[in-house]
Amino acid sequence: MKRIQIQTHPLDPIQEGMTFQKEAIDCGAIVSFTGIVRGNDNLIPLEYLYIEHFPEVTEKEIALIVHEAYTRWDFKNCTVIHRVGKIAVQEPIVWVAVASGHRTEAFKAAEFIMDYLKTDAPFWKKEIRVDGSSQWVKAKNTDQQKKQRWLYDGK
Amino acid sequence: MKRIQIQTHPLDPIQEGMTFQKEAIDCGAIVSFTGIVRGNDNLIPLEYLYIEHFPEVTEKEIALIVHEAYTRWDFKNCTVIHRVGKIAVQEPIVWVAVASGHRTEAFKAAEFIMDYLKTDAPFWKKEIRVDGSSQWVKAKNTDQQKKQRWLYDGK
Amino acid sequence: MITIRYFGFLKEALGISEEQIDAQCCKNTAELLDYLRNRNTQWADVLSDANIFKLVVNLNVIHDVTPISSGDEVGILPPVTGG
Amino acid sequence: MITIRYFGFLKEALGISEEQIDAQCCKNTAELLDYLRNRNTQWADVLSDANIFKLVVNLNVIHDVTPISSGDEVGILPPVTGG
Repeated sequence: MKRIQIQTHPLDPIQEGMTFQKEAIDCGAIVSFTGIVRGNDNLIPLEYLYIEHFPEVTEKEIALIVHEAYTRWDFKNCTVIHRVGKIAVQEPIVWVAVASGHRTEAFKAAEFIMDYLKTDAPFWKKEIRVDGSSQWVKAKNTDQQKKQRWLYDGK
Repeated sequence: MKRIQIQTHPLDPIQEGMTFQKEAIDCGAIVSFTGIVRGNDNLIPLEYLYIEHFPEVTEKEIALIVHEAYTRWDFKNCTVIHRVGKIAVQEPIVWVAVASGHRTEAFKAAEFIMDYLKTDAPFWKKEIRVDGSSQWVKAKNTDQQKKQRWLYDGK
Repeated sequence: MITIRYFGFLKEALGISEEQIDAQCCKNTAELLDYLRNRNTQWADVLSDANIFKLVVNLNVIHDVTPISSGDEVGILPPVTGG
Repeated sequence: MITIRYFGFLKEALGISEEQIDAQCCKNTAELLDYLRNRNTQWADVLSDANIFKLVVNLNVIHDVTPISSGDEVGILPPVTGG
């Protein structure tokens, strides 16, 4: 079972985890990832993030990533939830969970999905700082490198 | 903050996840792993697992594993909870969570800790099947291989 | 008419989020980009290759030059920064 | 006396979970294992190298042959299967 959701309302990893665990019948392993907005990456502290996406296209691109993970590792359930709009510091921004028979598949698939989501899914992040200044975040080379690792370290 | 706990009472990943998330201040990434008792790995379905450990020694060995992970990846919080005694099918048996600034550290450390826990921490699993038969589980070569991968793929 | 949608920082750098242009301008997505870049040096700079991650035609991400005609919608996506 | 504790399947295969033996038997952990293996072929089989993952002396995992004397506790651990 795959579930992909883009939402403007707060993301609750605890609630999502409860649902996910309940549905992971016959799975021996669940790996979940929670991405949280950090406030102090820059000199001027962040007030909140604003995230834009491309409705329909974003969902389709994430579905492709999940499908690609599925061709590489055997897993049963996968949920990807990404929040968009205004997101305050310390709030969850993304949640990915994978349930599989054994642990390695769940770890690899979850990390793969996150690495590809970072480089392939149409989301754009703008930082609004406490002094009122704001800036669109630049794509990171390190994210490209993390993604390219999977070309060689396929499994 | 590191927390290691061996317990006979049921393990609740949801409750633990809530506590862990609350304490992960200034962390951008949380990865959690839940290991669940599978019922149908063998011809005769499992009724429950019985897990024995070596009190004090088990905790010390897990602390060493967490410390080794910490020398390799920068993370802030880590919790390892392992249940012992009688554990029914579908119940969680182990829960590992790592919180760090960025995602890669949390993914790597959590997977590393699980791989080493499997091969180094003094736990012994006995399967009690629905027909009343029982057997101590044999150590798996694949677990040794997963551990050895970290010798080369250190980071 | 062809609808063009701009995303992320492109919107602000170009001062536009959506526009409609005459379909006569261009037979395919490569010609469309040339057309937009030829507006002035600012457009050429903002729409440089480094600033374009992908193009989307009618909600499908495209990987090659793709024919476009009246009624089509083209999304221009800068490098993504989600997660 | 030296206390010996057996874990996992060793307990059932040897029919014993804990015992005390005279400290005269052995100066170190290597001699202790020889002593136990010499009891009979069953003990020799069950306590083969493949069945012993680690030894623990006074709650510390040891990695080399370690001296033991009266009052010490030795744990014999078969390969582990947790997680």
